[in-house]
Amino acid sequence: MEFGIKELIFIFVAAMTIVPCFFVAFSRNILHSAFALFFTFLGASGLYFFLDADFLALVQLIIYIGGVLVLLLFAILLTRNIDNIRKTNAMAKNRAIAAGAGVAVMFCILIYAFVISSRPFSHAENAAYPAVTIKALGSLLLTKYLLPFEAVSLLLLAVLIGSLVIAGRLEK
Amino acid sequence: MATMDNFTSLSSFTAEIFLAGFIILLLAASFFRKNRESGMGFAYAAGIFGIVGTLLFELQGWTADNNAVYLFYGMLRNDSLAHLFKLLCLLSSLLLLVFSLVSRETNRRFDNTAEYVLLILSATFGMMLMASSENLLMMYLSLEFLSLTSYMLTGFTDRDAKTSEAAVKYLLYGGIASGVMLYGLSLLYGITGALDYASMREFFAGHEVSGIILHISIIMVMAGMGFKIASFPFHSWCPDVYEGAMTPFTAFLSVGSKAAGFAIIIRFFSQIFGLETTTKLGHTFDWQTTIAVLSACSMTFGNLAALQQKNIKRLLAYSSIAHAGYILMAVACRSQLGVTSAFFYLSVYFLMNFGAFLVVIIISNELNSDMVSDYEGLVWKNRKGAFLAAMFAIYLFSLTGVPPFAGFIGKFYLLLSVLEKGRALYWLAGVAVLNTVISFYYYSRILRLMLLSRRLKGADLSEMQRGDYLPYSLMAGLAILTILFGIYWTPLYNFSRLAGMAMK
Amino acid sequence: MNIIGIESYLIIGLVLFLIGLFTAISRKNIIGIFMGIELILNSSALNFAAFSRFSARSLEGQLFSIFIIVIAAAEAAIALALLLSIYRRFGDIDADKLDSMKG
Amino acid sequence: MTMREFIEQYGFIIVLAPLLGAAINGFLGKYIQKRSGERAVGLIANASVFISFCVALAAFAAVWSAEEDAHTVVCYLFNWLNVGALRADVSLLFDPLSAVMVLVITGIGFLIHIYSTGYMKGDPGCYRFFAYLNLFIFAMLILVLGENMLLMFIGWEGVGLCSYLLISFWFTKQANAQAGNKAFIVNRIGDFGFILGMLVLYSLLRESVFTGGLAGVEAPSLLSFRFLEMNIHLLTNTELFGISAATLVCLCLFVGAAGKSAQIPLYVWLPDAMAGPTPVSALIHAATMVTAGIYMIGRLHFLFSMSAAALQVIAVIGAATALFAATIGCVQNDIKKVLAYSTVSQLGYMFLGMGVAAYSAGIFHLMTHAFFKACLFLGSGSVILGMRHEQDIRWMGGLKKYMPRTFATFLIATLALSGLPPFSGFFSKDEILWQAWKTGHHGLWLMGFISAGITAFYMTRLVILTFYGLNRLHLRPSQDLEHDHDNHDHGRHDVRESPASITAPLIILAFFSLVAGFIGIPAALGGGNRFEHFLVPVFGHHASAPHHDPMEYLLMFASVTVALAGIAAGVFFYRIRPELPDKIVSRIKTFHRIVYNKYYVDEIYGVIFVSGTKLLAKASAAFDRYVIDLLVDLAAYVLRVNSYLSGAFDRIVVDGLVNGAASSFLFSGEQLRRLQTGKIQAYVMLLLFLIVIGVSFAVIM
Repeated sequence: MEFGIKELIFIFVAAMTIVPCFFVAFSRNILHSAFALFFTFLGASGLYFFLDADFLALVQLIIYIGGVLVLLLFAILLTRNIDNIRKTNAMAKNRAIAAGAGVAVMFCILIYAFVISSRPFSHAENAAYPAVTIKALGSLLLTKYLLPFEAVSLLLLAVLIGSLVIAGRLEK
Repeated sequence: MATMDNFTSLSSFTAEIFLAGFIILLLAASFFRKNRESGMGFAYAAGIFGIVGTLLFELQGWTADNNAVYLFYGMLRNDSLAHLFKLLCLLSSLLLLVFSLVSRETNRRFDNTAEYVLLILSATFGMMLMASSENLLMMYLSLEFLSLTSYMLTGFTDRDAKTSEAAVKYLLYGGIASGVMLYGLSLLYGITGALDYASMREFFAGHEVSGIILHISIIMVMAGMGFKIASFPFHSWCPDVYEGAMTPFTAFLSVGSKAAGFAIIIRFFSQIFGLETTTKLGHTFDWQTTIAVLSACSMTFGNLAALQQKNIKRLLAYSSIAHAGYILMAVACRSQLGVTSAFFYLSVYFLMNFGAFLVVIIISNELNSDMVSDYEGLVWKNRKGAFLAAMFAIYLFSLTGVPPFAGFIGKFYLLLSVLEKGRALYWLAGVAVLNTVISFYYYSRILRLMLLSRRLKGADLSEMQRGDYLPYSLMAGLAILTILFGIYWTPLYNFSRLAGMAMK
Repeated sequence: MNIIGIESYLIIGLVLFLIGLFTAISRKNIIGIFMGIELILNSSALNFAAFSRFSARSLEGQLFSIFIIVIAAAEAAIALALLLSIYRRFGDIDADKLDSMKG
Repeated sequence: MTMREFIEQYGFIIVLAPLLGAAINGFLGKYIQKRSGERAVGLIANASVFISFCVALAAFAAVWSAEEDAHTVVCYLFNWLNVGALRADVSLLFDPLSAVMVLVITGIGFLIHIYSTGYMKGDPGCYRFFAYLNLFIFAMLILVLGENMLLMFIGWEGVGLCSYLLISFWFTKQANAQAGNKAFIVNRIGDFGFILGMLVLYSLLRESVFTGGLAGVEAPSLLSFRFLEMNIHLLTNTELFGISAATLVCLCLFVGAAGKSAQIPLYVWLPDAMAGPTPVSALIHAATMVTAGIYMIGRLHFLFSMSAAALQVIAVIGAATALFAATIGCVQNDIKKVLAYSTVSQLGYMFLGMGVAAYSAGIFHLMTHAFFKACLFLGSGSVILGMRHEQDIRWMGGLKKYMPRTFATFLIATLALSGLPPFSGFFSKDEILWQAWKTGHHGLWLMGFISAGITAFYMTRLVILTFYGLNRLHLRPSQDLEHDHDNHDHGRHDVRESPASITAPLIILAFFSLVAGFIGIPAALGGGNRFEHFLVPVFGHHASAPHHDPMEYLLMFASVTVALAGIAAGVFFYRIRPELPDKIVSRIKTFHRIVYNKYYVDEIYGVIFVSGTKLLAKASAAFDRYVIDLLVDLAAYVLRVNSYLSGAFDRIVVDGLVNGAASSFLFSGEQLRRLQTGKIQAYVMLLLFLIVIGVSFAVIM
């Protein structure tokens, strides 16, 4: 097994993705969870770079960190007084134990399934893959995936209107 | 198989284009309105106009020659199934708008009507895409389209605490269910390496696939789809959301959204895995049995849980879970007859469930409550009560599946399609028959309260008023169709057969 | 065996998915639940990108990931709006307290 | 145009006329009644049934006069559904069996319609009543004339629906509402059996038709009776769940028949259904609807003949019902309840006849019973009218001189029911008993024999208490206020004979009760048993060639004797020594109480079914509420088990042992109540767990 600097970085990035997850799951402070989530998103973005998905990585950075996470922080700050923030992210103990058990079983099963299904996921290993994806993605978006592209824009419009109304009626 | 590119596709896409254009126009128009309070009539009129226009375009674009057209490089497949489901969804949206006009909840104390209508139109757009999507991405996207707009519509008013609660529950459950589905979809993509249904089918025809991964991914995919149609065990959101949402929208959820969900399920399974068992598949994979089990659980659970409900909307929610189970039964048959009977039943269900909800809306307008006990002695209150009770009785009888009503014929076709598949599914037919018997108990509880109790409990009903002809004529129309299709259903069956024939 | 292979990504994706599920179930705070949902969506997006690179060798998977991210953002916007209305009404965003409808 | 062609083309008028009548009265009746009075409404209803009756006569003539091998006339209307392997037409099947049934239904139906115009006079809901009545006739005719099982099922459900509507016609009394509901629910249990039997039959046939050799039939009407009769042999060797397919199907169908025809254990609804208007009791709960089960067995006799086991079950249940219901009839005080139990008992006789494969005897008894029981019910209605809605025979008496015509007809019908010779009941009942004996069912014969005696006894009691002696209306406890028309100032002087519209049907029915038996005089008595000959094309020659078995005379003599003994006992106890019954009752108090309360069957059912259903419902409601949380807790407990294994275990087990099951239920109830509900994450938990189960299932497979 080859082990170079690239692999080292990969392991680091993977750890940066997974380890903060546990903070998201177990931290008692919702703000800490949110910060941990930031690192997870960042790590995922790094993983995308390793996948030669440069554009996707950028999208992840911009939308997830710039959009979703900020929205979450807004939500936290708008709904809580800052002073009792330490106790904000309580866990339902029974449920946590049960869910942990379920999740653990599922983990074992899926890993087992991945292992015994003898690499069902790599049947086209030798096909060509573009090194720079932005251009290819752009042309895909404007040819085959034009309809989803347009549809999602309409959806965003609808979401905009809807959330404005739902949030806006609070003013009165 | 003709695959059209983006530009040539537009000619077969006029209805959706019209709807999308209309949404944007309406949005622009609503910006220029000064007095928001007076805009209610305008907004509903515009919405109804938009839906009717789309309906006309849709009818005009449908030539019924059974030729499937692949639009947008195979992103959509416009065939008879798509057309029929689109019609059903459009009619549901139309009824939603009309119901909203009638209902107290959306009629008074409601000042964002234009946005409300816009969201309904957007949801309709999503459903139309759902009915014809032939690509995993498109399928996911249209599903989310409907889901997201539904979350917003559920929480659209702050009528009471229940509404917001329902919306949040809906959002969280939906988010998780669709996340699980996405994970399943990603596994499916990993297995086949393609997103188009057609390519996936080709892949399955040419490759041996490990059953386990496929099975796992299908179970996960069913989480998202089962969430949409509210089948066990993905039903849990359903009673709470039905209770909390505004009643017209509840009616829509129970029919339109469910129909769209079934369109996706039918398309997904029959296009990827093929209806007839000719397609060679990985050895251990058997999605039919999975769905059959889900179907049996769903109807049994829904019916049992409905037995003791006190809130009529909740009762109808459990009943709708049970009905999802009945229809899944036809999907599990994996045959053209199955698809046919599924569509047939959905359209019958459309009639009777919308009718039942219309009665619920009118009663709740009068009494400001949704409790089953308020229906006591309804028929004796006055002429209006007698009319409402008679209509409700027809719908409930039909939902039970008693012969002269359309519900019986629908159930009959469902059972028939199951029996056609031979002994392997006999047990399912047995469970279904048993369930129709169970379901009678809770329907008859309402019937008994309405018809046979003469205790005039609760508030009086107002007399019928001249201006109110709309809901009553609509109710009567739905009831007449319910009876008519129970006696002479050949036209409806012929239409449904087109849907079945589109799937191979 | 290359460590930057499909297996690593599958495992990372699976861990993200399951932790997301766990978070969504065990948290009391609605925002916490929502973070769990974001983790689930992230894991699926990662899976799609990985399959796109290793398995399908086509860009469609990446495109799917992009759409997932966009939908996630839209969902977050709705969640924020509903959250605010819940907070206004209940003065709390504890999911366990949203149980006025049951049975 | 011959009669046959007429029926082939216009036979549907039989069915259509009542439907039209129902439609007119249903939609326009209110205005007609307001404008032209009840008479017009009644006229429409009567006319529609009369038209139907006339065409039925023609149909009967067509079948009667048919050639030797063409006893079946089919009136094809339209193709109804054609899907997959199933083809069903809407067409009407006239053969000797259905012709007899149609005549009975329309004929007696017509008489009861006439009667109703008198009985319902002054009721504001008259039009509704007639619309339902016509609708019922329509549904019953569909049931009888339907050419396939599906159509029969439509009629089957239809009569159930109409009877539900008619029983509940007078909603004012809570009892009626509950009775209507009980009838419908019990019938649903029966329908479940019917559907199941039909579906199993269909799918098995479909299998064998497509795998076995059946040539020359394209898109066969698998459920059509003619097809079934010709191809039923395909099922001879089929087995399902380890028993023969025919037995399984027959037993399922018999559940349906028992529900509709009020046999043990599903008879409970019929006595309660007497709460409805009396003409309804006469039409539906005596003459027509309740005989649907017998008709169905007759219609499918070829199927039932394939399964000796199923026939045995039918015969035993029939005989048991006959005896059981007769004993209850002896102690009832409500005039209609007595008749209701008598109906149940007589239906048991018919099932006994069917069960010993004497199909034509069963149908014969069905017909004669329709006459005299309708007459009895209508007579009781006349009495009830005369007594101002008093139904309790303890407060009647001496009506003979006030209501002579009612009394005479009632007496004739009573004698017919008791099975005295020249009356019709004698011939039909005796035929059944003789066939039971002849086929070796001596035990069943004995049961039938005893119930014949009991029948004679309780009918005599009924007649004597009602019509003889002095009027006891003034003895009635005054706190008895359960009836709407209760007035204290009306006495026996008000009792007078009912109008002609009521007595005329009585007289006609009494006449037929007297003479209807003559068409079926057995060969042993020098008759030709024409009835059986008429039905031979349907049932074939089940009875062997008539040879004069001396046993037959002996049995005949015995049953006449037992009937006379019953009558004599009745006369003795209630006329000569009227104080004796009370003494006896006080002697055997417990037993009397048990019988008087109908062996507490209702209560037992109540306990079993009602609380069972409630429990089930509660459990299922609780399922949604609790099980999700239960899953949570279960998993939690499993993982925490080491921390308080011993303590919890001790507590639960010791508690369970000491306080019994109840406390453990309480304990779990506490556990469940402690949990909160309606939580979204609990729902997700359910999703997670079921996915885990599904996924592990995938791996294990």
